[in-house]
Amino acid sequence: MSATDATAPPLLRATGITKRYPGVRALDGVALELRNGEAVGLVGENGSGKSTLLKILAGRIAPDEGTIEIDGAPVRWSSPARALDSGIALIAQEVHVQDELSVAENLLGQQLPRRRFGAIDWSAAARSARELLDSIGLAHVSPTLRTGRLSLHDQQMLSIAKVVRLRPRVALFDEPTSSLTAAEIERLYAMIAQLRAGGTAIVYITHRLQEYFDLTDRVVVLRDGQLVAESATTEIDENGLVERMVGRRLVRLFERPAEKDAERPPRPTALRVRGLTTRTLRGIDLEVAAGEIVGIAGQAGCGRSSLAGTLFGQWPYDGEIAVDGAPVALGSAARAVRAGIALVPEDRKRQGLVLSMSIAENLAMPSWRDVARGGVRRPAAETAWAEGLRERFGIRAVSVATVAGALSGGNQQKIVIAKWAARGLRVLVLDEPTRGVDVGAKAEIYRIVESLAAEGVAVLVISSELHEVMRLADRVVVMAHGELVGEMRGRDATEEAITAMAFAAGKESEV
Amino acid sequence: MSIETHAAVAAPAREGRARGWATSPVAPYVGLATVLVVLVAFQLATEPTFSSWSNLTNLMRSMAVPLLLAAAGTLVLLTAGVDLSIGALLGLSGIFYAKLATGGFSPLPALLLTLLAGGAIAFFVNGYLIGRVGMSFFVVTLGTGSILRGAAYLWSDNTAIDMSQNDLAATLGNTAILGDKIPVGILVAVGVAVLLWAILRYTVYGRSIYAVGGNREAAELSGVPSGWVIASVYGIVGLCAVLAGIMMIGRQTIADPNAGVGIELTVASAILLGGVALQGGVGSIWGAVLGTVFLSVLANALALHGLSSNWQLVVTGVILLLAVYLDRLRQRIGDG
Amino acid sequence: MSIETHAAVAAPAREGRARGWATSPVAPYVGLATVLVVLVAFQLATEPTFSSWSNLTNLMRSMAVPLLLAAAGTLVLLTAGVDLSIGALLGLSGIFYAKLATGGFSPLPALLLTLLAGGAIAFFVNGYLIGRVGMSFFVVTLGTGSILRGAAYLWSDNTAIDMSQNDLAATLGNTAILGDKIPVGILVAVGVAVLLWAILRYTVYGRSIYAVGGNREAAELSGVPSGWVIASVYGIVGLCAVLAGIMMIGRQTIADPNAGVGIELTVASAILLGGVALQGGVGSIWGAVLGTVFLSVLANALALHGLSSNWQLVVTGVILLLAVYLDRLRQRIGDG
Amino acid sequence: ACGSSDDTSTSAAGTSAAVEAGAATTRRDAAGVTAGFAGLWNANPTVKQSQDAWQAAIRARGGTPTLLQADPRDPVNTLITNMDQLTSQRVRASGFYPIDPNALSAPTRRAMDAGIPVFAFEESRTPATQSVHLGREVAARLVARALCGKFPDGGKVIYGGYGQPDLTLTTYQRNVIAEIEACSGGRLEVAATFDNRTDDVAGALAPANAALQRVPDADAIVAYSDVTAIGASRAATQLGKRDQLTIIGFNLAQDGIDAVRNGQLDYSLLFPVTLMSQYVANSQIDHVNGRRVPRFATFWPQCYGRETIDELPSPADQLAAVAEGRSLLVEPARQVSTSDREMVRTAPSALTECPL
Ligand SMILES: Nc1ncnc2c1ncn2[C@@H]1O[C@H](COP(=O)(O)OP(=O)(O)OP(=O)(O)O)[C@@H](O)[C@H]1O
Ligand SMILES: Nc1ncnc2c1ncn2[C@@H]1O[C@H](COP(=O)(O)OP(=O)(O)OP(=O)(O)O)[C@@H](O)[C@H]1O
Ligand SMILES: [Mg+2]
Ligand SMILES: [Mg+2]
Repeated sequence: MSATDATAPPLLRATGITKRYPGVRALDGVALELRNGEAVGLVGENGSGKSTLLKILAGRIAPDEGTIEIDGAPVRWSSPARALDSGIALIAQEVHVQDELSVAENLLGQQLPRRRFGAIDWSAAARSARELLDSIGLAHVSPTLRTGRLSLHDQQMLSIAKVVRLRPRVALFDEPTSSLTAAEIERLYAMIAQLRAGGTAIVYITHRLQEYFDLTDRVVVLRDGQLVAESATTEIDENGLVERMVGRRLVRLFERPAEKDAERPPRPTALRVRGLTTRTLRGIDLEVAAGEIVGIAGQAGCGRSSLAGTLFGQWPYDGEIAVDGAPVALGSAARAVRAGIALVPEDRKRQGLVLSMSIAENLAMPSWRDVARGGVRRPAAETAWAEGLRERFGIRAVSVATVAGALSGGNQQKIVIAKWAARGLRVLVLDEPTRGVDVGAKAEIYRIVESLAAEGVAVLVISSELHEVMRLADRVVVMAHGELVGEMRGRDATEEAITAMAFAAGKESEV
Repeated sequence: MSIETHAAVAAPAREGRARGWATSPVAPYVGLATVLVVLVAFQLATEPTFSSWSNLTNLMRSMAVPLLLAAAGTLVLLTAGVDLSIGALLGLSGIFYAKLATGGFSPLPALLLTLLAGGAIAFFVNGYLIGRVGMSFFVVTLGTGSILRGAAYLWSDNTAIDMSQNDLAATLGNTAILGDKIPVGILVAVGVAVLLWAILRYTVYGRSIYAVGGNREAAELSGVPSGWVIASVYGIVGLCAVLAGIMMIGRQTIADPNAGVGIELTVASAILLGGVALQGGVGSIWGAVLGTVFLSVLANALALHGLSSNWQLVVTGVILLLAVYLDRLRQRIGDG
Repeated sequence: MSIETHAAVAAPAREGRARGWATSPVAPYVGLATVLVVLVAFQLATEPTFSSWSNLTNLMRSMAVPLLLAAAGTLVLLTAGVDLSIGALLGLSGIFYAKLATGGFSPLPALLLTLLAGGAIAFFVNGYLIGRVGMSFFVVTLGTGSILRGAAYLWSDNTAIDMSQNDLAATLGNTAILGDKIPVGILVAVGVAVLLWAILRYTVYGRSIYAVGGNREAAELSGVPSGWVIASVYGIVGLCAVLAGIMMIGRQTIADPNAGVGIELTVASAILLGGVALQGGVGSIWGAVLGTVFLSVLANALALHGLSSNWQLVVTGVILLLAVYLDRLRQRIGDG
Repeated sequence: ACGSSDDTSTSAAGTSAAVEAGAATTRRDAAGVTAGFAGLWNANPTVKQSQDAWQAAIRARGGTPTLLQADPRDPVNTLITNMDQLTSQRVRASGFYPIDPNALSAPTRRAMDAGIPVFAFEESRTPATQSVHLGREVAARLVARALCGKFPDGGKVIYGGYGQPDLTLTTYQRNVIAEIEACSGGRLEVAATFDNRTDDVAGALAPANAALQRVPDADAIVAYSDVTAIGASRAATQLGKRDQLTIIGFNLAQDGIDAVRNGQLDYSLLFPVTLMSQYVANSQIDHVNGRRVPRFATFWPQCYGRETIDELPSPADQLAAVAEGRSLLVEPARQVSTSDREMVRTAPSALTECPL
């Protein structure tokens, strides 16, 4: 029987999937069918239920109602291990690796090569990990390295490669590209194509809508936990997709506003960095004017996040940093905050949020002293204040008293940005600010960043999404190997230009 | 990361549970509270002495010290630590106070000096080493506990000091007021618990404790001085241990260098039983208070029924398992 | 979550430390090892008896039981748990074995039956409730510990049973071979430690233990049956506790229902001192072994110098703090 | 399991007059002799008194004491380790104060095999060179007689026991109960028992309180130790019942003496540890010097009440006497018989009953 035979039971069929959480219906009677080799895009705003659906399919959580069938036979997972046995693998939204274990172990997992008596053959493991790493473009990574030392994108590639290696029957990708660079995305595409060729069905979630058109045969749109539309990818365009997702049209998200390139009067320098040197940075000189938005571009691992962290007092440094002309000593985050610097970190779960605390408290954390009076909180005022921020940033939650851990990824990201917007800032550093954020919210975040800049805040934006940098930045600086290697106007920041600049610098430094 | 995911895997319902100010006061203790209610009902039905004032006064008197320590210990546990030195500090403080008192200090200055000394040790040794230097709470408090206990024995020459004439200690540890019904000690303990609860709930400092325990890195990146927050909770629990030491003198009428041996484990059990999470950031003082009340009532009930201490061990264990099992069961049902 | 970030904030240098295979066998123990070397050197210089065979044999004999338990306890700690019931299981196993032996069983079948019974209790009660039901390890093992200890007292009628005629127990716990120099017990303990180390390093099961402890959710998504992995480590530590119980009989020549009281804390200290992380996923058997050796040598040294137990408490505490402080210092230097 | 009070296998020794009476016997005949002793952990005042006395007695004769104390968290094991250590240090005479004497038979054998004589508190299954023990069965009889005398019409007694399995103390508890039943013909009833697992005042308070509530009309409390009796006394005071109760403790270290003196306790029995330790120390030195020492020695406890407590020298005075080399033994009450066993006998008159 051929895999594409329409009368055969589908590879996977889910019907009537419902999942309730206190105060929300994350999924409401959703149905989904998958056939061999097919790629389905799951589209929806933040909090629409996409991840919840994938977690249910992968046995990670149990649905309240609904059935799942594989090859026509109903199944009920007791754990992800059981789902995996049936060939269903999930690449989760939050990067999941074993920080303390070696790269090879993360890659090979339960399939480590063995010798007699079942003993693991570590040298064989290193060899096959080596091959695998080379094939996914992680040639620079040693198989024996502690995985926690890798950067986020390398970790993400690792967790993707791990699943691809298993050749599952169904591969569920939950925003796999959110922390990847362009070159890595290319490799991911290749891996997906390879999987599909082998008959694996794919479910794919992303907030970079273009990817749906690159990859999928069919898109399924969720809104507030309900399936609202389903269509072949060829029969829909980006605007149509957005319209179905958010219920309204949203045009020209990435179009650069013309006024950015208009001549503006010179403004005072808000942030001045001279000869900044750390373990990973070398002699960075950088000036950002009040109200200016500077994008930082560069290849993965070029030191962008290191720069952001150093500006926020995370690492010891040599060199000078001055805010509004006054030199500041950044020994800790608290000092940086006092100096008027704020950071939206790259890894929101680890660095951005206290997941066990409420939205209101996460929002208020940097401003606690301002919202409170004499160190004593004023709950009513705090709630009202937080509600204000929630509305302004469109954070979707039952109330600001919901714990942050219960929010969808995109909404969590909005909290991390919003908590700084409430402070009297001089310098705002954003490290991948729209990772995992839906189109509506992206527009919202751009608007907010621009309005902060308009208020005179100096903004540094790090982003692996080039159109984001092009959309936002007045000026772009390029980094390579921990150094600033060049600078260009925002509208000139094409991929080619940046790559050329970084590459040239690489050549130089090798000489 | 491991622990975060533990919480996520083992107790997904916890996430959805928090309403209001993130620490809902009732939900996590349902299992424990149920078993406690059943226990009390059983006692009322079978044991007339249980509800006598004299038994209740006794119950409260025996609860004062653990309650005080559990309330303060909650702060430490919220930062994902445990203070294993409180028993030793309690013992040494008692000796210190007794030496001051027998050396001619009047009670109040002696109390204040002892608080000062004990708080300073707790803050500058435990707190500093754990919060600022970043050493493991387990080894640090084990080490200081060992030193402090040794010091208590050495200083007292292994001999208890008669303190039956010390009024302040007697008041704190023994006297009952309001018609001889309510021990002063329990009022002090409850007062401290309420104060700490208010601090946790209504002050910026209190919320910092939750934040540091919930995610130290994120808290730090939001400008919370996490090292000092951690140091301070050890200071607070130290102060409470000193107070407990004085209460213990009043209760025993002697200052015993042995006082408080092993109490840290009892206290930790009570707190954890009350739903405060070992990984930090989750739980409230009332959970710890409930845990303490539960363990005390259970011990009282078993003793009143005249069970041998061997049977008490067995029954206590079974009831502990039952209470936590019920709680899991409820979570699963809520979970679906 | 909190703990993960603790590691990240407080010990960034740990990242830089691991070279080669992720769980480097040496680096985390430098502080401890240094202090140990200094201690041994000091002993060799000042105390001629220290290096006598009779002292070394004595040292090894006293180390066997803690070593065995620390090796097995490492597995539990790697899953971010602690088993507080091993002392009680040790005590009850001793009584069980003695009852079998005095009831006419020959030693080997009695040993096997005891292992079976103890392992089953540990696996199906502790392991099942913690790993599968998802209850807190602290409350579960505290509860079962209480029950098992109570059972040991009840069953033995609070009386030690004479076991001086039991050859198997005497061999395991008392006999020294190779010219009366090497106690059989230490050979058994070291053998178990090597076996467990090999399992941790060379089997998929062993790696699953690290994975579950490091990040339970990630492990589950990779198909590790984490519930069963956790259950199994409690089973393993249970088996070792039984073996330790029999060794203890041989050592004491009686089966004492009190045997092993409080040993869980000593064992946990040794493991943690050896750099196994309380949050799971990090550390190795050799760290635990080093921790045990360190504590035993320290105790031996203090006793050889004739320090009173009060001074021993003080000195032990100071040295503990010192060892961990050195380790932090080294990390910081490596860091800056 | 106990004979009549004039059982000849039981010996008693009076400490009371000894401090004054004993001649200063500064036989400094132990120069260069190192004697060892593996003791318990000394947080308990009685244990400490015993260890101090042993050391003082060895020093008084010019010897060098090596005292090793057990770790409170793991006493039996560390005792064994310490015994072995004394052997490897090659002390001239070794000794121990055990939790369970039989637990030390392996290291005792090792010491004896290495040619080191062993002096044991409590009778050990493995023949030590000498075993010294307290005749607790006599203590049980003293307690029972006091209660039977005080409550001829019968009544109710509460027993405060040690919650840990300790053979000596469990046996004492059984004996007390049996003797009370025997001497009152069943009219006195042990109506409740409670345990003090931590062996301190705090550990006795709550369970004693519960026991007093269960037996509101109790007439007496008997406890295995003074701290437990003091805890029970405190509980009784809190319940307003102190006056209706007769409370009997055990040990009479300084805390117990104080408690009897200030009325917290009505009676307590002397555990003559200072005397016994001096005896052990002297036996060790004598044995090293080639003198014969008795294989067994049994000491009689004595009862003190408020009227007689001042006759008992304070532990500090007793210790001072030991340090000066004065013997606490009441000569000529001491005789040595040589049958198959050797034992110390003293005149039955040395037995003090509780003052009614
Ligand atoms: N454990 C939980 N407890 C309570 N509510 C939850 C929980 N997990 C998810 N939710 C809620 O369920 C809804 C769907 O969440 P889900 O994570 O599936 O969204 P998503 O579509 O993946 O969003 P994103 O694009 O931001 O990742 C959200 O409203 C979220 O707040
Ligand atoms: N000064 C420093 N001292 C110690 N560790 C540092 C320092 N700077 C950065 N690191 C750590 O090293 C890691 C890698 O830094 P690197 O500069 O190679 O990449 P990156 O900044 O994350 O790159 P990008 O964000 O451009 O992809 C960082 O994530 C951080 O944890
Ligand atoms: Mg999602
Ligand atoms: Mg980065």
